[in-house]
Amino acid sequence: MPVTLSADKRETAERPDPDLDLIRELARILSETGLSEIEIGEGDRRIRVARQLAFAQIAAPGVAMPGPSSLPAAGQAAPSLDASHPGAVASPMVGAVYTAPEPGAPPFVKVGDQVSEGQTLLIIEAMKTMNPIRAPRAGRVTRILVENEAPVEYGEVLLIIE
Amino acid sequence: MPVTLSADKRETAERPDPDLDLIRELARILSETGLSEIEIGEGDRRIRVARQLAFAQIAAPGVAMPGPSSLPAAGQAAPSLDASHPGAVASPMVGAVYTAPEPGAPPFVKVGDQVSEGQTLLIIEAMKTMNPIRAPRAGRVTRILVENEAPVEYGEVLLIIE
Amino acid sequence: MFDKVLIANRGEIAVRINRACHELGIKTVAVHSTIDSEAMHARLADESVCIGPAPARDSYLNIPAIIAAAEITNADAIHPGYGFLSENERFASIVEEHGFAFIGPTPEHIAIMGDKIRAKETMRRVGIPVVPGSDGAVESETAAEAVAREIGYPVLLKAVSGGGGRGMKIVREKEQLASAFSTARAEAQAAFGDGSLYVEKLLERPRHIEIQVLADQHGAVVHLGERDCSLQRRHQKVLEEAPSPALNAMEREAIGSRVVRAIRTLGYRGVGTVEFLYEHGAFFFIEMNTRIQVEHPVTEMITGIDLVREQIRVAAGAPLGYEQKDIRFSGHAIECRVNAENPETFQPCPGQVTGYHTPGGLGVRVDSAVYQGYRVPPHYDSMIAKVIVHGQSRNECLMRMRRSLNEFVITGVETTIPLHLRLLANPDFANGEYDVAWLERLLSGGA
Amino acid sequence: MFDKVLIANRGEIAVRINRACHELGIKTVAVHSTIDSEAMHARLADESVCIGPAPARDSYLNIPAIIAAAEITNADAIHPGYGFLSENERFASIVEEHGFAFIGPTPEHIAIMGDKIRAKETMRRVGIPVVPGSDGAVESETAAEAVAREIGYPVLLKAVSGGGGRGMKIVREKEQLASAFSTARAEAQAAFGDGSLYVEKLLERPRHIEIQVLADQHGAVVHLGERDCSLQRRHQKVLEEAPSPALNAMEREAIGSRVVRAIRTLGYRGVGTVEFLYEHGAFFFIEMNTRIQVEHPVTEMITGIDLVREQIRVAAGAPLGYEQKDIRFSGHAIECRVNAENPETFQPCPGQVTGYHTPGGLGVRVDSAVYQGYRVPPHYDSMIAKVIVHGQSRNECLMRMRRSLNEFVITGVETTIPLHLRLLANPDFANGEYDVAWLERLLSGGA
Repeated sequence: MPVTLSADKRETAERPDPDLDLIRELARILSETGLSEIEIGEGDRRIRVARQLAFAQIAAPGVAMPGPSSLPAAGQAAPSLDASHPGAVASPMVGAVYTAPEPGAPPFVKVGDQVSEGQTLLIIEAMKTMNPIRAPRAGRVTRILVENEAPVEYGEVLLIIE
Repeated sequence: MPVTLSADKRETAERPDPDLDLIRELARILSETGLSEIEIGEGDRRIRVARQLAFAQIAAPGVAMPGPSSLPAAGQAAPSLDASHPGAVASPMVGAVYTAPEPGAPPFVKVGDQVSEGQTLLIIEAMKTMNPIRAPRAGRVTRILVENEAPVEYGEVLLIIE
Repeated sequence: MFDKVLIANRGEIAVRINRACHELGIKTVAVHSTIDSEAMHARLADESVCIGPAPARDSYLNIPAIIAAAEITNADAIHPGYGFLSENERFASIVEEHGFAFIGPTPEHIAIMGDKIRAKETMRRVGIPVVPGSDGAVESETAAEAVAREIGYPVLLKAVSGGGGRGMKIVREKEQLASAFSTARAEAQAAFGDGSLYVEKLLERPRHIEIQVLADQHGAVVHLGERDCSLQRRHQKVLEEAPSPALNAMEREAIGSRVVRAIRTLGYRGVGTVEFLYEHGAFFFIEMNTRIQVEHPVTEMITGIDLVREQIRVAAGAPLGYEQKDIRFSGHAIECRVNAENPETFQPCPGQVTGYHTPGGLGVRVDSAVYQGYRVPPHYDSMIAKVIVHGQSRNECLMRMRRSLNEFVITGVETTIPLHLRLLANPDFANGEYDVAWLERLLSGGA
Repeated sequence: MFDKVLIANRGEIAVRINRACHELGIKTVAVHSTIDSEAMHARLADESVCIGPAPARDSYLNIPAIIAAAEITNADAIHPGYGFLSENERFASIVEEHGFAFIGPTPEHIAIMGDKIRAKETMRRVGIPVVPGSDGAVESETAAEAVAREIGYPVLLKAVSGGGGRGMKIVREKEQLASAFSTARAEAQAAFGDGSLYVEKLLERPRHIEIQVLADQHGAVVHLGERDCSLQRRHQKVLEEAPSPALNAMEREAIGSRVVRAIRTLGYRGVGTVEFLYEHGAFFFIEMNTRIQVEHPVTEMITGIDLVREQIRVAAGAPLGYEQKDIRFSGHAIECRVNAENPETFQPCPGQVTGYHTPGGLGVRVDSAVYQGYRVPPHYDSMIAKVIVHGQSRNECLMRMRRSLNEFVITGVETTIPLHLRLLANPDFANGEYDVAWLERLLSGGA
């Protein structure tokens, strides 16, 4: 283990020579006893020897176990950041998203569109069935978070209507 | 957790040299007691010893796992409650304690006795050898924590001299 | 071989299947409910898909969601685990209709074995013994006596239209039959307006012994011996072992080869378990489970055969590659199911696992999806871990299980570990002297 | 059998021994240093005694303290584990003089095998092959040639008084011998003032293969096959497997029965390991370890024999109860040593284990004394866990080890798990093509 011995001596005019033998002796005591630090002060004289232990990684990560954090691909957790958004429209099912009624056709909605309650926003295909996703309320589409043909999970936020 | 102990008084009036024996003694107390730091100040004299090892039980595992807590008999942890007592005399070895020089004889010391440094307090038998345990300093015996013929571990507090 | 398998389950069995897939070099897709997004099965899989909210009917039983998850992840097979959709013939059909391989038997076999009456008829037809009795009602005391003579006393007289024990009489010897018959007939007539009775062999203290089978799609079938699952509470298995303390090698081989012939005749594929009641040296079919079972590890330990791997391999069309004579039984194995329950009241105890440390060392296996900090959700089964030990002898297993359970630390939730330690200290259990009602008797203070 | 065993060790091996004792119904006493008061081995034992401060010389190597601990706890036997006092003949003597059983061989056998020269002479005497060469110095080129012809090229010419490679020459064929001999002689003369040379067989890329033996006190001896421990870094074993990819059953039986005869002749008792270098089909004795070894689990996995239990049983005077023909080898096993070290620089990394989750499931065994929250002290060995897998084939083991190491969570300290994953992905390793220098070559970028 890497050992650094640091002696910081406060020398004064009256005592120009630090007591090197004493420092050596203290260092010896340090390693004998397994201490990490010895400090001696007397009047305005002060000697401190310390041993920085490389393994002193005391900084424990505030939380206990993060669970098997180092594990491979974990869940792309369904509720993403935007799930808490009051205007979030979350997917009610697993499937593939279609943003337009058919290939080449214009999309059901674009960012900035005003939509009315019940209006079709997207289609999600699951088990070869096309499921229209309708606006839960009237409002303006401020974000669309999914691309055409993208797979979505249950609870994943599709778009935001404000 | 830095802990400061009140000074164990050793006269220094005419002594310009730090008391290396005292440092060793403090180191021993440190390891006996599991403290991480001891600082002594008297007048303009000051001695501080610290042990900054990773195992210093800093981050009290209050929340985290208490380890296999439900497990059978765990160590009768060497440093008991009294280990932190400044007058504690800890066992320097494993063995069986004898409180008297021979069966039927009066004990070496009783609670309330005044003892001088170097006086025999107890005997510890290990490997058929009788090891006298001597008073590390003068003082009054305020507690005796072991009974005759009791087994003791290394670091277990035997008695307290104040 | 498959490239990617979707695991339509959760908990320890999903983790178990994930391990088998990874050891075969197969990628995995976990599906999970919203409450399981941090669950071990979702963490360990290569991909995971949230398929619905916590209630199982909306997630783990949600067929469209699971099929859609397989579609969007391009999985090529689906493993159903146990419970949930594992014995749902409709699910198996839909999986296959959508072009995925179902890691299990054909929907037809699931359907047959899912219907108790059809299952019993089918198995009898292929030579598997069922509980003997009269074919339907017996017209007279004389007819009843003829049946009883054939099947042997004691017998049970039961009302054809009956239920709840009324119109039911135990007959221990011929001399009792006349009076029992008239009493039961009168009771049945009074209770159900129908005095007709049938006769069935009475099993007084049977053991639950089941035979593990494994079949490929090319006609190869082997049995992997039995498991004794007699330790039950409310028809839930608590502790299982193999071999059974009640069977010898000849009995094992006799029932095993009979089951193998039946399974081959049925053209069954994959893993399966034929469950029997066993009493006085005779086996009586109860039901067949057409899936991997909770207690499969005890068989793996004594045969060295990875049942889940084999299940996946044969589902992919691979041949078994070995025969009955290659199957060797080595030593003994015991499994304890650890439930998050109060060990006395059996009240489920979901909540956060604040401390978790599994036993290790020689001959010890833990199958679990728990980790320190995990929250056991209240929505699903309370089984949170299985401890399986293997040893050269049953006694070695008992000692090993005891020390393993003493090492197992689970804090934050109550578990049934104390119950298992109590079982291990019981002399009847140590002697292997128990039957399907033994544990209930013990728990009610009667054993 | 013993009533109470004192375990004079720490870490995973102390835990391992504790498990074996408890499974035999034997009570245990742990000894520990002050820094180990919360260590797993102290927690699991029935009793524990603090024997001194952290430095090993004051605690785990402190013979009086250990003997006193055995005295105050009324233990009747002492198990030394590996390392520390396990091969200290003086300790073994003192243990026996104080009336305790020493769970290991006699002090005499420890002494013989602890002295490399005596060990080699002793083993040669009982028929164990050692590195062949001349008996002492060869007087002339002709004499050297005669030896070389007998032992086969390549050979090494070495200065009798030499060291550090001077006066050493490799001779690959007869034609090179004359000039090599005179050069080496001149070098030796110049360097050491002594030109005398001896001849030894050159092993260029040997494997480290060791034979596990087990002997009772009644003359019964068996071998449990070999372990291949060629994967080493700075003479420290990193990964071990059994069987060796280099041996076939005939070779195994040949060396095994030779070792058994030797051990029986020596009258050795307990477990022991005879270590060899192996090259081109030939074995050359290196040393014998007279204790249980770190890598003993791989042998346990393929034989089903609990070596520590057997060690305790035979120390108590019990007979083996089986013979060589009863030993069956089943499948394959691999062990990875997980060290708290940087996986590239191998700098030790003690500290607090903030997260710990062990792999589970079929065929996986973890031997460790670590738990979540445990602080790995800087005073002792850096090995903190062993992962052992068992499977029907070597390839199954490779896949199982990979998935197990991927499941193994250790946070807070660095570990060598990434090194093992790198080994498992290496094609030479996958093919079993490695020797004692292979890992060093790989790490230095040369393999």
